[in-house]
Amino acid sequence: MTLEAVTDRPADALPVARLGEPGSWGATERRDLLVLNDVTKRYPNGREALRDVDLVVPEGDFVFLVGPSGAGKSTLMKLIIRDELATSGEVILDGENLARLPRRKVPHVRRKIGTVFQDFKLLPTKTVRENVAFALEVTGTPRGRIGPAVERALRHVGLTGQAAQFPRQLSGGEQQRTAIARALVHDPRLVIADEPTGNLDPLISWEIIQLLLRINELGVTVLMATHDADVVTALRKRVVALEEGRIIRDEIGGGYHRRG
Amino acid sequence: MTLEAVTDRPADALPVARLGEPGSWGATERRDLLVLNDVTKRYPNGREALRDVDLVVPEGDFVFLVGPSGAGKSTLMKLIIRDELATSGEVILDGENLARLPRRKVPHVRRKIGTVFQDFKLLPTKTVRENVAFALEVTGTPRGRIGPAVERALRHVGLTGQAAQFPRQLSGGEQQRTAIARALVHDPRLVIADEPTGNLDPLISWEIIQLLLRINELGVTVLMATHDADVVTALRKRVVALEEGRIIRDEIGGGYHRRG
Amino acid sequence: MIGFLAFSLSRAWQGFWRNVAMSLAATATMTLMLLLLAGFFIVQNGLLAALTFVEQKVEVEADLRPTALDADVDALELRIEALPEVLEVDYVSKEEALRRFREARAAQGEEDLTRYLDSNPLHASLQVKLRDPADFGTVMDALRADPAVERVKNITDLVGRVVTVTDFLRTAGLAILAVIGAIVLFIIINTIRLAVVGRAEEIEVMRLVGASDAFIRWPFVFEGALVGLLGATLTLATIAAVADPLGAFMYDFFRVLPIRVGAIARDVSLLVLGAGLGLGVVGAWISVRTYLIR
Amino acid sequence: MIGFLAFSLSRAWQGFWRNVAMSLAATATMTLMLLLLAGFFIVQNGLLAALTFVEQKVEVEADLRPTALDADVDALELRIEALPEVLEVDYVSKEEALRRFREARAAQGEEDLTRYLDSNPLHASLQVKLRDPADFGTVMDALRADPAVERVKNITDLVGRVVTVTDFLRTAGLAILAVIGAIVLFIIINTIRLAVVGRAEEIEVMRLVGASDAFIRWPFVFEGALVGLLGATLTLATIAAVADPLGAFMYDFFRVLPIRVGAIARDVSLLVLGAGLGLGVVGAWISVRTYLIR
Ligand SMILES: Nc1ncnc2c1ncn2[C@@H]1O[C@H](COP(=O)(O)OP(=O)(O)OP(=O)(O)O)[C@@H](O)[C@H]1O
Ligand SMILES: Nc1ncnc2c1ncn2[C@@H]1O[C@H](COP(=O)(O)OP(=O)(O)OP(=O)(O)O)[C@@H](O)[C@H]1O
Ligand SMILES: [Mg+2]
Ligand SMILES: [Mg+2]
Repeated sequence: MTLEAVTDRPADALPVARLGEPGSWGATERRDLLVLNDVTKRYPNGREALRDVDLVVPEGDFVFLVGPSGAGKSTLMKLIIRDELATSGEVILDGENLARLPRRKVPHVRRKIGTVFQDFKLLPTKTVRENVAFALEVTGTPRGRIGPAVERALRHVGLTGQAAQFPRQLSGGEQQRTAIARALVHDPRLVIADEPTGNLDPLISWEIIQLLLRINELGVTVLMATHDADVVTALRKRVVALEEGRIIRDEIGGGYHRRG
Repeated sequence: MTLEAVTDRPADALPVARLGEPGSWGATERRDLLVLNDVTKRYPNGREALRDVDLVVPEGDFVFLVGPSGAGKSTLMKLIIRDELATSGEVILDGENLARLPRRKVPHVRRKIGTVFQDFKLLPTKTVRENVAFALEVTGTPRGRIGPAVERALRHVGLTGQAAQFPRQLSGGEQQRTAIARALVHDPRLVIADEPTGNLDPLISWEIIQLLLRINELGVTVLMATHDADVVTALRKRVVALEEGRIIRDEIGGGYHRRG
Repeated sequence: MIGFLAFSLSRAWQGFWRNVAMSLAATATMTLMLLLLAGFFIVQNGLLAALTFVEQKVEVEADLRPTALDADVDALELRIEALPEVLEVDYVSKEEALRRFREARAAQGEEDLTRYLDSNPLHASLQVKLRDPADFGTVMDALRADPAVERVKNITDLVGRVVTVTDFLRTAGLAILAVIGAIVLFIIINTIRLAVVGRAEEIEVMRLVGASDAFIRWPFVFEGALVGLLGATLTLATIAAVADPLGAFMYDFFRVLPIRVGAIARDVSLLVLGAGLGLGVVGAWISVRTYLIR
Repeated sequence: MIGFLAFSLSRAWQGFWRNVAMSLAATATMTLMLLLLAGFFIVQNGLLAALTFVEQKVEVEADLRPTALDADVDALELRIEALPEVLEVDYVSKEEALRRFREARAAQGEEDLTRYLDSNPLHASLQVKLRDPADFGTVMDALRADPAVERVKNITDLVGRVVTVTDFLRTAGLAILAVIGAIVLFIIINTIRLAVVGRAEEIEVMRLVGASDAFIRWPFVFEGALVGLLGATLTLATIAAVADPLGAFMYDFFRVLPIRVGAIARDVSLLVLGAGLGLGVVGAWISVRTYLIR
């Protein structure tokens, strides 16, 4: 359990904990986890959400995706989890071209990813605990290991007290934290977070960012769309900026706003 | 049309434009638009979202509602639009005790208010234009005046190009801006905005805040829940801070964070 | 008012097409249930027609005295014909009676016993057709009282049996029609409810934005009416398409009781249209009500 | 595998109760439609029983020569009784024939013509009951060929008519049952579809989180099975509760054709359970499929 490793063990022990696992790489031997080649996405109504996007994300990267409302950030993320297919160009995740992936293999690819959706996408008839457990159940995790993992994830996002509530009985921020817990609980190789702190107060926001950073230190790749300029500017990570569907900036250690 | 007045006329002409209308008050003669007396809200599952809340909002005020996730901000707003009823205490809006309001009068009270819901609450089978028009249709506005008012509202939130799209075809920020347009289009006496900029980039966020400020200058009362510390601190308006359902701070010109 | 009506109608039309999968599912259910209802109505009408036919076969037969004068018999015939319960009176002579008896025996393939007879032992008789077989008593009494009549054939048993059977079949037919009607009602309301459940959130949002109950209800009710009308139209079209070939086939196959749709076409159309419209409106009204009350 | 089954079952149970309004609406529809189906099945079975009863009334009747010896008649009787088509052979003497004739005339309230006769003109006869009225030809030929037989009553017409009517009613009954079955199938699938449409978003979210098709499908299918089983149980309970009083009432009212549920209880139970379970499963499968394919 990565999450356990992240918080319950001393920091220096962490890299060792993941060494034997598949998909863990030393810092020197970084593979490209995600490659977008000249991707264009045109929605059925004719709107072009992405144009000629080229993007390479090596395993273990932490990438901020920024850009104004409607720039195409969420669309890019939908392409990565194959919720939508690219109109042209290739999306290659962990060596697999998503356009050519047979239908029945799609769930396997999605299980490598932990996604925080902008609109949360919680299951309305399941409680917070069940929503988080769901991400483990789909991977076929034995029952005995699901319970503890879920409790740990809920503790990290501060929702232990709300575990038995249904999504409609939660505040906006609590729903968002449930979505975050679900995205992290199954120990994914890639975390995609679409404005994961939009409904959170600055304190909890910062805790969530810290959690993502620690997970990233363990080798998990993180792609995070955000409008939080303070966080982007402070962390000095790689920043990819979109505008009207095009990548207009891709630099390491950049701020939220254009330099010019 | 307030919105028209806000942006299309010189600033000094604005107060005059509303003088003859009902519900406009001079600065010297301020009535209490909203009064909460010792309000407690306990949800059916036993959770106490608000405890002993006392709050008086005079007509024309601009109030920021801040507090951590789960503090009770959205619950407070649900009480004001009578989506929920207080467990004990009184909620008095424009002189009417909401608990004693007969069912058939509830829509009339709601039409005085423009609400931006935290989860947007757009009608999925209506386009952006229709969603915004809906708030005017319910008030019985003649067809001929609806069209121009809607276009104006959409222009203010920058959604003219998306007017014919359905909510599921919008980005998160575009959905939020549709909700904002709908809350303002019918010229309400009170605007309740629950984190109206959570999904917006800093630039558009700031424009929306400016819009709310100008509307407030015309005498419209604004109550806005937000996590945006920069905005709250910069504007030096009245700030009401909630924590675990209690008002822990209520001061004019306060910042987002506690002073202590 | 007119404006609100036009507005609601246009919203109903929009609602129908924007939830087209649900609308079509509801329309299909409506169509099938109306077909079932109309089918029963037609069968029951055929049955009633057959029963009326059987009832008209019930006749009171009075044997006349061989000594009765023709004038007396004529007077009696006129008097009986004038009774309100009587449909028609036939005079059957002795010779005619024997001929009919022989024919009947021959048709049944039985031996003709009359050939062993020297003279015609049968009587001339009056055969009285009734409007309603239950009235046979009055007519029998009137006949019995006349001196020209030797005896009136006792049909109490037969009438009793026919009336029991027809009453039973009428009652049972109505009961089955009522039960099927109730099932159709429930299923359609249920279907519309399910379609509206899918839109509960939409209704909730409308309310939160300040829409009055009427503003929300009427477009839904008109949408229900649209589903009902469409279902009724499809049902009538199906019946019209099927009626002729099916009628012909049944007539070929079974010459006694062809189901005649033509004769009751107006009733069927009214039933189907009324039921479709009524159920659509009532179903929508009830379904929306659930979400408006809270 | 067992684990997955248990998991799916518990999820189905949960799904049923967490969408209890929809589940109950679907169950109610299921129950009513199964009642309709079962009702028809029972009526059709009653009809078939009645038809069999009528068919057994078809007899071949052979008048014997007055000169035939008793021994010859006995031999003929034995020979005919041995035929595979024959159910039973009855010997009716001359005297018995006259007695029966008089009784029949009296029962019909008609005049006794035989009192004008000096001697008994009737023949002794053999009355042969058949297993299947369509086989009458063979039996007639066998009788005709015997010297003791004077003539065989011609029942070709009668048999033709009875066979036509019973065949028609059998075919029509099956056809109506099939049509009603199809309607029931469609309505139930439609209802379950509508219930699933309300959960389309839920299915979509499950897919986005990485659930495989089987993982999503089976709980839904089991939920459909649960609805079907519950509907079938309610249907059978209703039939059981209604069968006795209704049967007694119908027997009182109309002594000829009481509908006997008891005799076909097993068939009805199997039909209802099978249809309920099958339709629930198939309906759920088809409904979920729509959302899995895209
Ligand atoms: N319908 C409900 N049933 C039960 N509990 C509820 C319900 N709605 C909200 N709550 C609880 O009440 C508390 C206050 O919720 P509220 O939505 O008012 O918070 P908030 O201040 O808006 O938080 P956020 O900033 O995260 O939106 C939360 O702990 C939440 O779990
Ligand atoms: N299903 C769709 N059909 C048509 N157009 C769409 C669809 N989804 C998104 N769009 C359009 O594509 C553009 C990009 O949308 P996207 O959701 O990727 O933006 P975003 O960068 O996530 O914005 P935000 O920060 O507001 O969430 C928007 O202009 C939007 O209107
Ligand atoms: Mg987005
Ligand atoms: Mg909130």
